[in-house]
Amino acid sequence: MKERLDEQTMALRVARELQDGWYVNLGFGIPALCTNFIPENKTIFFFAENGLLGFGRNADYDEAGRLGWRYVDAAAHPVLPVPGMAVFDYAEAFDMIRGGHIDCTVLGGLQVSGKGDLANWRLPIYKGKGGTIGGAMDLAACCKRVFVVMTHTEKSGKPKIVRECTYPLTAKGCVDLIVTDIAVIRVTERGLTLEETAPGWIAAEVQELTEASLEVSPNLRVMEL
Amino acid sequence: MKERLDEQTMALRVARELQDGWYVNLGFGIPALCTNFIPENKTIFFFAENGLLGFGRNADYDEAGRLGWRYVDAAAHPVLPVPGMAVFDYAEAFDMIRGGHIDCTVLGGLQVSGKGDLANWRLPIYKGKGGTIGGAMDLAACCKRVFVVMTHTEKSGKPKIVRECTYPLTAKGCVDLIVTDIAVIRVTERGLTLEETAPGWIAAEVQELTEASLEVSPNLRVMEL
Amino acid sequence: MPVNKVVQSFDKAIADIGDGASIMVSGAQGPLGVPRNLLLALRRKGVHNLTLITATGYRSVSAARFYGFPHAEDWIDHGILIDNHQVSKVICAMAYVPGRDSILQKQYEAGEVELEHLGHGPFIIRMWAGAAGLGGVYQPVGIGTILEQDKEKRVIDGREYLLEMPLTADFALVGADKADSYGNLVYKGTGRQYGPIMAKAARVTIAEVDEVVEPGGLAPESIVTPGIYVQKVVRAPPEVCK
Amino acid sequence: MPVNKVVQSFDKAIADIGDGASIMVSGAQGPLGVPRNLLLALRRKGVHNLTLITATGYRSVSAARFYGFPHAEDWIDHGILIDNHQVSKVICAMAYVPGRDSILQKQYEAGEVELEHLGHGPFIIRMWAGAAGLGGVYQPVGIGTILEQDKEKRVIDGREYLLEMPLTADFALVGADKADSYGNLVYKGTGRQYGPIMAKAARVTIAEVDEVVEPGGLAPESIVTPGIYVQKVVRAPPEVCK
Repeated sequence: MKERLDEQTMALRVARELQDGWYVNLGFGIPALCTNFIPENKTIFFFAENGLLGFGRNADYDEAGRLGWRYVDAAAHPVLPVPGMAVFDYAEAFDMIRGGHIDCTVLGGLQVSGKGDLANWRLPIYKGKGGTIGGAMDLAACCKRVFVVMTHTEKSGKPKIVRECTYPLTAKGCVDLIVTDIAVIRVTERGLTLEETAPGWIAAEVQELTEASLEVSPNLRVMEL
Repeated sequence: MKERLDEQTMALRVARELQDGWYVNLGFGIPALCTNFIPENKTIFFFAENGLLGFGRNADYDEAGRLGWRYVDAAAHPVLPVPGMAVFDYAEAFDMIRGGHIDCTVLGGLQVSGKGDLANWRLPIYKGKGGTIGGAMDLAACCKRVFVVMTHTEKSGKPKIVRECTYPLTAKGCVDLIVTDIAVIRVTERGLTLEETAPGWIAAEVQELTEASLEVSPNLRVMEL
Repeated sequence: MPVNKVVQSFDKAIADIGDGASIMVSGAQGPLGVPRNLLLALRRKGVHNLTLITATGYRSVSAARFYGFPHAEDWIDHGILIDNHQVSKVICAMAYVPGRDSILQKQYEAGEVELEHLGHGPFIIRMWAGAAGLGGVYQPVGIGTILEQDKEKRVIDGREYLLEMPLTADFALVGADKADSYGNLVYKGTGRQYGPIMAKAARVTIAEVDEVVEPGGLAPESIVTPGIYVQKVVRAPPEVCK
Repeated sequence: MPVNKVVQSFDKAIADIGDGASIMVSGAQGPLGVPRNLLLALRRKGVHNLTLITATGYRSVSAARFYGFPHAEDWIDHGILIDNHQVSKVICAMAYVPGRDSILQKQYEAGEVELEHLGHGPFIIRMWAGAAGLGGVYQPVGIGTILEQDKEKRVIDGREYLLEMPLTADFALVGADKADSYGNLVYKGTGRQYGPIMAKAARVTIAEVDEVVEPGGLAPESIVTPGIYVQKVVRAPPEVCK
């Protein structure tokens, strides 16, 4: 088997897309690792849907205790305040999302379709009303840009970039960019464009592991890592 | 001509309806005079639609200057803060009104109908789009109780309590109580009930000056002033 | 009479909550903002058939474990009412992770509990519509998803929206940092979360706070939830949970 | 790059506002919250065909007289743009008192200016719908009045509502007390008024403030308008108007 990028490297690659001054939401899992890869000369304001804007790194247990657990993110992890941070309530936070004020959300994915549909909130095996939708649908439907970072295939090898999502949908036609452990793929009105491959991978090998068809960019290049 | 109550006395009478602990809006003109007639043993929280709750008396020019014009009411009059006052924005203020959180609004009136319709925002002589609706429609339509205080007739002698309003409407079926310079009239599902007359006035004389028909309360009494 | 909304005990504060009441409860992320003692009083009282309107359909034991709190298994939040079978309907943003031994899942699949799983934005916008006296709002989230079911869809200016109806409740239990005796509230950090919106959306709001001050003890500009939205205030004993 | 939203002059701050722009402007009650110097810059620039979204359709000279300000006739607020014939459409809560020598009335009756006179609650809820990304909201105010005209009416749960559409703008000019260089704003007293809602509803918000501080100079819990809603900040010279 060819070598694939690890989670930290995927996070590094997608973090490079975040522009100076953006207000950015990071989902749980790999997206949250992006905080490790923001260079010092970039200011990114991180948004948490429970009412924080411009917060700092995760606090450890002692730090959190000293702060009286004053600031936690949407995953309930304590975080450190940084100068210029703002606190508000859930209503304001979802106005920010729904109103299209968030520049970018980086989300994990279970499936992305050729049209940029995203499925990421529940596995399809369960048929009941349960699951945990949370803010995923809001973020995917309303942020200015939606970047998905995920492994290219399921553990079984089944492609996650598909013609049509078969898992319960999070939002239709919302995804702008997909970063996986073997490729960077942009979603445009014409479909999916393969822009980068991981070191050691060629376009045909990426297409092999992708159900939806990929157009290869004339500027296809190897990811710089 | 029989003696009618002056504005201060009308305000005194309607102020007596305000209950301890109520959140109350006062309109411009006679309603605003109610602040002079709240006994010390009653706590009334006055609400201003520009974002104040629980404010104190009007400030004079010197007091306002010392406060840097920090607190003004919806009529743009500077007011004094009192302990426990809260400040917020217009959006919150109109949520309070529309959400039915205000216990009572005391408004002036141009006409009130037998069904409790209120017209108080513009004279009908002007036919254009102009006028100053402001918050009148919101307050009349959404506060828990609407008390109207006004002279019983226009200067010309024309009744202001009418079968149907002929002036542009503020809100339908909203009025609970009318206090005038000659009577106190309650609006119920059955229509208008004359509950009190000003000293020296009898029911028939009040009806004479009222276009809508009044039912006389079995407990009709003379206003205590 | 000087207005004083402060109540002396948690049991008194929740005395009016009876069987069949609908209750919003703040709390989801972290220990701040959870009205623990009000919830414990409600469990003691043993009222049933409650409609619970909360962020999640579960007790956040795993979060408590993450924090490293001693006795994480005893973590108190709105989930204790579900665990204690006092709830007949749950309206929430996040229901449960299927198969992860969820008490709500068992009750729901056994037909014991009715479930409305809304997603977060619709959950919040419906409470806001209730708080602000609206008849309904068209919002853009959930198009093409299971959230469309049974909802009116409408195209406005070329974009699709779903009609969401207002959500109110008989009571809100909210946790806050400080209150004055008029019921004005301020919150600490991300403990603010659902407090402001639930206090507005419920007919009777009961606030559990760490500190009570006299009127004037909170700067007018600093007040987040004006007292008009708060009917009762009760002070928490210091540091029950850590 | 460290983010710094502070602009050094009023003319630079409004440089992107051109003919035909729609502009929300805060201010109506009292001297606080009026972005006077931004308005003066806009008058200097002389842009035309503006859509003005403001509380009133007039300059508050009478209020200024009431305050006893010297030179009340020179009172500066959004009304100066109407007086200077830079506005082709006014959307407001209060238009004018008919017959009281209103400049807007003359312009409106001469067909020079288009007028939408909304009433206060509908004015605010429409901005809120715009700010919050809604397609429309059903609100209960104006039933049986002139506000019904051309609006969809709908009975929900036995009560009548009118459908209001979102209102946004290209720019908002707001007055605030303090900003940090990230654009976080706090307001003084009732100077808060329209600032928070207009800053949210406009695509580009320009704030005129009395003081600029470094990030960290405002307590996180005290921030009323988070910087995400504010694109430019400019400091007012001390005490122009008193």
